[in-house]
Amino acid sequence: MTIIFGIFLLTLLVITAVAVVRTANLFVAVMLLGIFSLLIAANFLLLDAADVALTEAAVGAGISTVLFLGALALTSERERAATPHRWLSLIVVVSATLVVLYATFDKPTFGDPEAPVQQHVAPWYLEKTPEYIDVPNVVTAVLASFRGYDTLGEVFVVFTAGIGVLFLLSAQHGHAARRRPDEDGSNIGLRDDLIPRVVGRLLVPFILLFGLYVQFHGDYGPGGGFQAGALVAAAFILYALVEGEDRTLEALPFNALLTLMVSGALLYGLVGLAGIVFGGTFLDYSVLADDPVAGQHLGILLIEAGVGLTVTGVLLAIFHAFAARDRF
Amino acid sequence: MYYVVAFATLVTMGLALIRAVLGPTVYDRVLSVNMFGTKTVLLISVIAFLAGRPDFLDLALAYALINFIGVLAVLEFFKSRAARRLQEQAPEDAP
Amino acid sequence: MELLGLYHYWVFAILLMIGFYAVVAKVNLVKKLIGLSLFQAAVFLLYITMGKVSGGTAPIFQDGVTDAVFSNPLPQVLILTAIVVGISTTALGLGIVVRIKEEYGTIEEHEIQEIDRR
Amino acid sequence: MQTVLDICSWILLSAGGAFVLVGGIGALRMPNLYTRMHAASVTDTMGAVLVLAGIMLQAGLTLATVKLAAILLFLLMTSPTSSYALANAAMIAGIKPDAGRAADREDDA
Repeated sequence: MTIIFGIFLLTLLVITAVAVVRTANLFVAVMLLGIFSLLIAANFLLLDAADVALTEAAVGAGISTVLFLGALALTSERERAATPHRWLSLIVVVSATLVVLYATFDKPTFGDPEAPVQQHVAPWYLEKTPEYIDVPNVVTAVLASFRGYDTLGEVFVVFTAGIGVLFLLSAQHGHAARRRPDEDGSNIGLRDDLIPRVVGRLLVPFILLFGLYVQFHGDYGPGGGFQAGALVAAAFILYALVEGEDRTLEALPFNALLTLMVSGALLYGLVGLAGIVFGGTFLDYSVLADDPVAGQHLGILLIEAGVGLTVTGVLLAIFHAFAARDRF
Repeated sequence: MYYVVAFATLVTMGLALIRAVLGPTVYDRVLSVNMFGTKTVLLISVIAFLAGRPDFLDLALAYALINFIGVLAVLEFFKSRAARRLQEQAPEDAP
Repeated sequence: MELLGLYHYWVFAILLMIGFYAVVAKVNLVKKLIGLSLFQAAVFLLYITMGKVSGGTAPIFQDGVTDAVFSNPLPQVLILTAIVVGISTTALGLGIVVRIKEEYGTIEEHEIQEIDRR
Repeated sequence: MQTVLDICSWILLSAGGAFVLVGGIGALRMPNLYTRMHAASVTDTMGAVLVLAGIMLQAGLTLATVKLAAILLFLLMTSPTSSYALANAAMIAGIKPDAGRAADREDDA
């Protein structure tokens, strides 16, 4: 029965994607992208990927809409030109689609337990996690411990992307690009709207609390540093929307965000080096405590904290960089 | 019995999507995004119990908490745009 | 049901190519980035679909349940990190677009090329 | 006892499903933006309350019920707020709450 739900949701997904590409109004495209994100999160949940669905929820529900709207406010809301060479592109794309569709016929049937992808390392992870790491959430175990190198790389990619955005958007930082709060009244957020302001302020502590829960409950249920970082960033973005940029920057100054970004990535790297110092290999947490399993727990806790700090710092720094830009 | 609700929610999601694609105003689309959000919360809660995994409710909780950031961002977007347009007109109006 | 066994992969292929179309055919740079995120989402869907096992459940051990079949955790790990990386790189792209708008006054590709030619 | 609970859940869930469906049809068929918002909010309040209450009865006194209650509380706080925000944004853009289709305009607000 759930497979029928999945098929229905996937069909809606295709309709949404077509509508996103067809509309010439970029604002509408961003709204439809929000629906796309909700649909794909529901699909992930149906495909047993609760952690991935939570990540998509944390990122897609608030942050990506806010970022795209911020970029639209700085550029333009409409596609002005009609698509040139439309038929040529369509022919190319349709023929490529046929090739990819032809390739899918070599795929194993949906949900086949004998498929090659299920035979490789995955059974080993599922079997050995209770013994080596002893956390119920295998996704967290693989993310933080078995594939710690991979996650280290991803954290540095996020970090680098954050630095890149800051380089691009703080070119005239300080005077020309930064608007003063009372100049045009456009960055006080929704401070004059009583109802959103009251409800928003009420929700911020709950989102922060939920973020912490997701961060530290990630070993036992869906969650972890990536989701928690996005949720905490969403809480501060909500605060910025209802109270204005300047007050958010008073609560969490820009330099503090830079410190968060750097310290998270650094913490991850240092935990890896601590493995070497204590006589193991890079990112081997077993040597961090007397008992290897306790060492793994400590290592996972620390690096998840590092991931959470970096993701929060980067997402908020990106948000402020867009919001502080002079608008046309 | 969960199937009844899941079915109703899915059909409503489809209807909301039709409204989002048809428009006609941008606000209709925002409305359907908003509606889609609550429907997703309900659907996830139902699926969590269908699958017998109540820990999936964390996901519904996340959506219930942060779904309306998007709508507030839309309101802020329109307000600041209206303010900017007023400012652009102001110099022309001045004598 | 046999017939629909590949439906998820077909949806992947179609979504991928919808995103591809937006990237190659549209001239608006923000629209290209939106297309890129559709493309990305299609790849996410492919990975997660491959990890699904029929009758399986999310790879989180539950107390008192010993005979559960679990879906593959590995694609989930890869995609989980990729989503956050995806939003950061999209933000980087949007940052470049904003700078282009400030320098060139437009975000339509052909107009930018025309200005460059002068 | 279990039968009584099951029957109560059935009633709540079916009624919730019916409200959700009616709200969805209303959001599609109503003539202009403000009436559509009115229909959509039925699903956010009545529909959500009934469905979540029905699930809560099945969950019993567990952590899941607490989470469901939290979800319900936050939904009841956020969805009227987002309706307000949306109506406010539409008013700023100059869409008048007239009856009939007169208020409909294509996207260019």
